[in-house]
Amino acid sequence: MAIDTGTTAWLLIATALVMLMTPGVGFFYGGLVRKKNFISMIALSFIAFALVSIQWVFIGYSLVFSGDTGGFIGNLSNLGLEGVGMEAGPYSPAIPGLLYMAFQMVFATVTMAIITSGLAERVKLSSFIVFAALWTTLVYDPLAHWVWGGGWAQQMGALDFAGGTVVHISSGFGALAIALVIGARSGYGKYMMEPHNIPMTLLGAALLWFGWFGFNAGSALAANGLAANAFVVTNTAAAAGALAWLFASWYHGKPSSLGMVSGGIAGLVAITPACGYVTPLASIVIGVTAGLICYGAMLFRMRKNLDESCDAWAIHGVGGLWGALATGIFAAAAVNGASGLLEGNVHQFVVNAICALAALIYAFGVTYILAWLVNKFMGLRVSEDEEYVGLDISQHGERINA
Amino acid sequence: MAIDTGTTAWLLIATALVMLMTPGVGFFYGGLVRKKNFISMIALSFIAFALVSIQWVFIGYSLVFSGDTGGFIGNLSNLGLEGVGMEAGPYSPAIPGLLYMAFQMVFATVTMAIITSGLAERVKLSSFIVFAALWTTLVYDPLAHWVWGGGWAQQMGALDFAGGTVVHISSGFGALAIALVIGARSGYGKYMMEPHNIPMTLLGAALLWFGWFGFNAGSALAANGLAANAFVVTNTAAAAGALAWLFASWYHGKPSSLGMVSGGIAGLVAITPACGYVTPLASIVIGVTAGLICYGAMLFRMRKNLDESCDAWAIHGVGGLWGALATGIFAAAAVNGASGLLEGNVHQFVVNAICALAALIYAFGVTYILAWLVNKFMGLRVSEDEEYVGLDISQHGERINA
Amino acid sequence: MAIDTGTTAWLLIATALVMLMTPGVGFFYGGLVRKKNFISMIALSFIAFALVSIQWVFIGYSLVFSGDTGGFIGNLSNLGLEGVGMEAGPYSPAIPGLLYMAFQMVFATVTMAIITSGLAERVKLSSFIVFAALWTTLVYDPLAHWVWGGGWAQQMGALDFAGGTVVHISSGFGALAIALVIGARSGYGKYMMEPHNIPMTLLGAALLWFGWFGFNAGSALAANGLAANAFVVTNTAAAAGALAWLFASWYHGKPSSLGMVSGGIAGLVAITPACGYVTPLASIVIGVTAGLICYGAMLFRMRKNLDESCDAWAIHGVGGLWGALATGIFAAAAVNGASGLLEGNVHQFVVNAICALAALIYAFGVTYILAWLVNKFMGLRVSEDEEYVGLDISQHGERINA
Amino acid sequence: MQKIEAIIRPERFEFVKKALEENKIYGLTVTDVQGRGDQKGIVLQYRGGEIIVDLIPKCKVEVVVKDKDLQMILDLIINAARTGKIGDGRIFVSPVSKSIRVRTGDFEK
Amino acid sequence: MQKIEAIIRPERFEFVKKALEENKIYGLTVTDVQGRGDQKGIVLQYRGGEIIVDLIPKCKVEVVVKDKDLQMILDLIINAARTGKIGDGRIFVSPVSKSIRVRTGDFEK
Amino acid sequence: MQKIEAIIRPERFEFVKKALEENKIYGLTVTDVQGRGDQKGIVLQYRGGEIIVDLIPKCKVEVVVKDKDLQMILDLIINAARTGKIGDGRIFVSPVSKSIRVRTGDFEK
Ligand SMILES: Nc1ncnc2c1ncn2[C@@H]1O[C@H](COP(=O)(O)OP(=O)(O)O)[C@@H](O)[C@H]1O
Ligand SMILES: Nc1ncnc2c1ncn2[C@@H]1O[C@H](COP(=O)(O)OP(=O)(O)O)[C@@H](O)[C@H]1O
Ligand SMILES: Nc1ncnc2c1ncn2[C@@H]1O[C@H](COP(=O)(O)OP(=O)(O)O)[C@@H](O)[C@H]1O
Repeated sequence: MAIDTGTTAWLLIATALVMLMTPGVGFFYGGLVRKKNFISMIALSFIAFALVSIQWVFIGYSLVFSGDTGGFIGNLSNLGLEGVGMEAGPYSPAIPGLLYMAFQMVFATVTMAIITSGLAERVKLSSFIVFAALWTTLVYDPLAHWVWGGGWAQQMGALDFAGGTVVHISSGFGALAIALVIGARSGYGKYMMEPHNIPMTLLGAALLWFGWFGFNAGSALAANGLAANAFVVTNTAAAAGALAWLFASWYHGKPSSLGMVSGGIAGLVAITPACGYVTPLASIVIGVTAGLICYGAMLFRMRKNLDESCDAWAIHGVGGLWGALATGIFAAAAVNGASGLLEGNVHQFVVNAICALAALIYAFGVTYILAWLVNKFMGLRVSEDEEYVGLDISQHGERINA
Repeated sequence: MAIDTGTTAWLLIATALVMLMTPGVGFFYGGLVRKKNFISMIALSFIAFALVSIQWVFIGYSLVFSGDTGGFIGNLSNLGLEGVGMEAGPYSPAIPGLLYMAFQMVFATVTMAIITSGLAERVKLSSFIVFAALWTTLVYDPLAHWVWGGGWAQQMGALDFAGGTVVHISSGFGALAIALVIGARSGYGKYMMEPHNIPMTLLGAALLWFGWFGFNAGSALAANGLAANAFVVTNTAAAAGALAWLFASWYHGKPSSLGMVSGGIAGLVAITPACGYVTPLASIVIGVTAGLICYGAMLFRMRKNLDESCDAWAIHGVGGLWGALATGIFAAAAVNGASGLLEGNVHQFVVNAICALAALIYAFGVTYILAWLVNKFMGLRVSEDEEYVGLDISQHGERINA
Repeated sequence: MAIDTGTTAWLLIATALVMLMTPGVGFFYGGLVRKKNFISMIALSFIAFALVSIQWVFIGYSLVFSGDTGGFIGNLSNLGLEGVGMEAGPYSPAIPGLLYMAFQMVFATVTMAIITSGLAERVKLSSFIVFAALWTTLVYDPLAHWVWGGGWAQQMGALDFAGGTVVHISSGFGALAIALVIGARSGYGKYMMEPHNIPMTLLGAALLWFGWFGFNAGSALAANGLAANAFVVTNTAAAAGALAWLFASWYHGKPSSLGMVSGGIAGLVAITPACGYVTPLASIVIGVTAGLICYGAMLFRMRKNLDESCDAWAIHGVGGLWGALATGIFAAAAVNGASGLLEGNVHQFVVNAICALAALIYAFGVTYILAWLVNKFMGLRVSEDEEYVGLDISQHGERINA
Repeated sequence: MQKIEAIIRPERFEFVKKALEENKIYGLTVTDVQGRGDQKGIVLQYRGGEIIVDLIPKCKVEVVVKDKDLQMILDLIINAARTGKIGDGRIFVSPVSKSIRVRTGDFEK
Repeated sequence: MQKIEAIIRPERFEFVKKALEENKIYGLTVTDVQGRGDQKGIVLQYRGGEIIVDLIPKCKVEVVVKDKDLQMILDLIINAARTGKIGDGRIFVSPVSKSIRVRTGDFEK
Repeated sequence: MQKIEAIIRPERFEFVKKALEENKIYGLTVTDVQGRGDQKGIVLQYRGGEIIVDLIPKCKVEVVVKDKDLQMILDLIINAARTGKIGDGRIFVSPVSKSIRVRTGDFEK
């Protein structure tokens, strides 16, 4: 099939949109931390982006998308983008192979950025760089291969349209694991660590919501009705999640704007694997449920005094898990040929549950080990004094002066 | 006609661009208020976005675009997007029906966001939510039906390419009406209420300008020469408006950056109904005039001591009115087949004037009534103490800590 | 050739993306200056955008793209966009002529914005407006004609895919020239003038990086494999540049986030002329080198006590020069038919070097003369008191109150 | 000399500044502060419960004055800052033993 | 009356505020400041070299109190603000000759 | 003890800090303030009219010192802060009756 200009146009811009999500994560998290770590938090996202961009070109893409080694990982035949060119590739009949590669790349980068939640305000920059290089290679790349590169999950028939498992379960539970290894911020639970700049978090949320259209509707790899469906359900799930969290938190206290956008992100996360399979009305149910579940997960985390404070776990991890199950429940044959539980297809639900669980366990376990190793050999964490003055000064020699 | 990938690609991204305008409005307004209401102002835009997104899917789209009831409103046959699918729809031969629906949805959301100008720094959150649900259903939906859904205005032949009447006149005069009902902020006119963060307003303006390309050029519902024309005139009108206001305010005092971007928005508003009908040179005239008229309207509002302080009325209301008239004046057959006053078509000008006026009266009147009712039954306004400490704390329990 | 919807869709959005780079520059620079000049710095970008938008429509486009006068400049036959229409134009067989015009316009605007680096925190607004009108007409327009409009450089066969010479060499060396004329900020070198808001610089960098995909991949004027190649190498060069500068500065001290994004921009600048001619692996070499060279240039500038403090010269000027040479070195026939030095084509390298040098000399020289003239007749610089209180107050009557 | 430290409503600051100016008192220093008064801040009713906002942004105006001008200036400030409602603020006066102009190094009387 | 100026760790401020509140001391004024103590700030090891961060954000709490309450309140503040580690801060006490309530114009004892 | 309150140009602060440091005076507290001096601020010519910018950002440096060191430290600050141009700032000195180190609770002499 020849390259289609319309499809290519859509994927070019969708890739750019997803790229914007990485700084989006940076600003989202940056507004949540204390002022002395604002620059650090954004910088981590940029570094994740740059690092994974390079890793992907050298080996990541090959590990995920070239061939298959035991259902677990690809091979090295596309190393350094060898054989990935301007003509259509095996995964992308209507767009250039290089563009498919780029679209997949920005997924890997944003996943790395999401994980920084678990390290906020206390990670040593050099250790983060080493950890990130390991993580993207040993956690992200295998998972992406399982689900999209012809690995065992794909062979089993797991549905994950835009990466609920690969991106969100992995990063959410990864963030949890690393937060356990690195330990809570000093003073956590003893005194308030209020978000210092909610408007920046709202800006990040706006960029994320905007970019997510590329993420989900771009995953149709076409500019067609399926992309339109993905676009619409993405937005309705997000809106429903936002309202659900807003009202739920209102019931318990004040309806914070942070709650609202957290609910929006929860909806976006949950619809991610489902967006190519479900109808708009189902997406509202998925979104509302995501808002409520993730809100509950956050309350649970807080009760447990767990310092995973930008809530990658509660929102991406739990939301991603719910999304994987929801896909197995709500998939409607009318949308994309696949049926879920509601249409009587128990098998699909079970497959999706198994794959999500496997990913969860793999991501949590391997992240824990990697974090533990980096911690042992380099120290994941800055010194107490460095933490006290803040990472902006201690890691970057910069500060906000406004 | 089959779905065209290029057109679909363009509409997908155009929809995302327009979506970004809603937080754009939030930041634009947020920078203009006092620091204690910054979060609130952005949050109102997000809430407008989420709420209208859901309303639109359930009933809004149907009310506007399905059938016609006496020229005034649609019917309920597309309730819950029944019958709106992945194949091309009646309004959109080259793109999926769902995508057309989504593109229209983001217009409804941004309109709701613009209205928050009239409520800035004093609205009770719960009342806003009720008001918004009513307003989008009872004001926006009928107006959109009149002009785009086969209602009386469209039947009469009114030209409104991208929504000058539906979006801007309605929200601008709506904001005026609600500002009159809710009353001025306490202390207004007694002491200075300076914008607290102009750079955030400039950021909002940048997002608006950027998003407007999707708004106007997307309204061509095609990726063709007409879209290109709309794109170009959108930019030149905005640039001309920005320079006009800049120089006009320079003449009276200092050339503020806020004046410049206000002029830019005025130009964007005014070109909105005209962008598919006029030439680039005409767009410069329209933009310059918009900058000057809206600047005058703002001065008038200030002289009248009217607290509609983010100037939705002066910019969107008055600019939208001018745009409707300007479309009737400058429409050039060479662009899109329709002629205006300058090409001797008095009829077009009269039709456009009538429809704009009717929309103005309807929007102002019904908004006033709705605001009055909400105020009577729930109270539109926070208490004096809540206003004093600011809506960030009193409505959301949040504050800026930076 | 008929207009292609996919190509048109891509160019529409690419144009919007490049438009966003202008406020991107504003925020990038705005974060680097002192708080009292933050609004001014962003405002300069907006003014550059508005002004050049109008100039381009009236005469700029015609000067660059209509006919050829001695290889140096176009003629006036497209004045006021006469003859530029909705059908395909001479430069753009697959997209509307108006769209090609708009795409070129946003290049001219961002170039003007980059130059404001050399004037930061001390320029008189009225003089800037006069200077900008002169500069875009007498420097930008001729250079663009040389390289893209059929001028001598294009005739000689210089390769400049997306404007390394036209945009970056011209603005970088132009900024240097004007910084020499206007002189250092009062107090420069005597006390610290720390960037006041690095996160806003990071936001600007994010917008620039995002917009650059439109800039470079849009320059393919097609939604095809070449655009995909440009997209990919753009990103890898940027990522490589970011990491290179990060590690280089780490070696000397702290790895600042500002260094990282500066390296990213350096990579983006250097890949600009090359992006349609080189492979991804070459782009990494180009990016790393750009990061190191530009970092060196910045250190050199600081040693020389030269107050060109947003570093347009070090990043855009030097990076652009390196990019022009690199294009002549790394161009690979497999990508786009053109070979560089590494494939034995000495000629290409020499041609590129000559053109870059000519552009450098022209841009530096004419900018110097224009700045000198404006300074002589109007004074480029505000008074000492105005500089002390800051341009926000003294030029715009505004201030940040947050 | 005496130092007047007036902690007032931010929205009254312009009035105070103007009142001083009209009486040829130009020198003053302003700081953004937050304060809690004897009323323990503002109590917001909230769905059955209540929230106390106990730190309210205030504006601290410092004016160092000659002893003989003290009372006059205090009156000026009080009049300009007063709204009559809770939260109007407090003024503290304390002794200053020396006042020096940096530019000249001169002591002021 | 006496003015207590306590320059403390920002993260201890809530404790101080609460301690005062529990003892019915409500009036206070807070300012964000930066400070350097006798320890010259915090020294960060940095690849062989070192960086001194000599200005650390602090919180200045001002409380004007009656002479007789001074010691009790000082003790409250010290106990609530102390962590025992370097950087706990300083308290300065100085005389206040007058205290006026703006709303009423009344002098306070 | 005495409290020196120096309201200086922000751009001279580094010099003052360094001057103190070189003389082994480390303790100080800094606040961002805005001020108007006897010159009524800066007057900008503006197309026939004029605009007065009457509040200029300043830096308030507070140093509590022993009585015997007062003059020496004042001289240090004045020399480091002075540019000789209008706007150099003011220094006020006032008595401090007690100084306490929070960490230890010790009074300082
Ligand atoms: N004893 C005190 N010590 C220091 N500051 C005080 C004291 N009492 C009041 N203030 C300051 O004066 C401000 C106004 O006090 P008051 O008029 O009692 O206010 P409110 O009604 O807002 O509580 C407070 O916000 C606080 O900053
Ligand atoms: N002599 C002084 N004059 C004014 N402020 C002081 C003085 N000494 C200490 N401070 C203030 O007290 C704070 C804490 O002092 P200290 O406990 O010695 O702190 P650190 O160990 O953080 O240097 C300082 O940050 C400074 O703001
Ligand atoms: N009487 C005063 N009381 C309090 N602060 C003062 C007084 N006089 C001057 N200041 C402070 O000192 C600063 C510098 O004063 P001065 O050198 O006269 O400045 P300028 O020339 O900038 O007006 C002022 O900005 C203000 O903050």
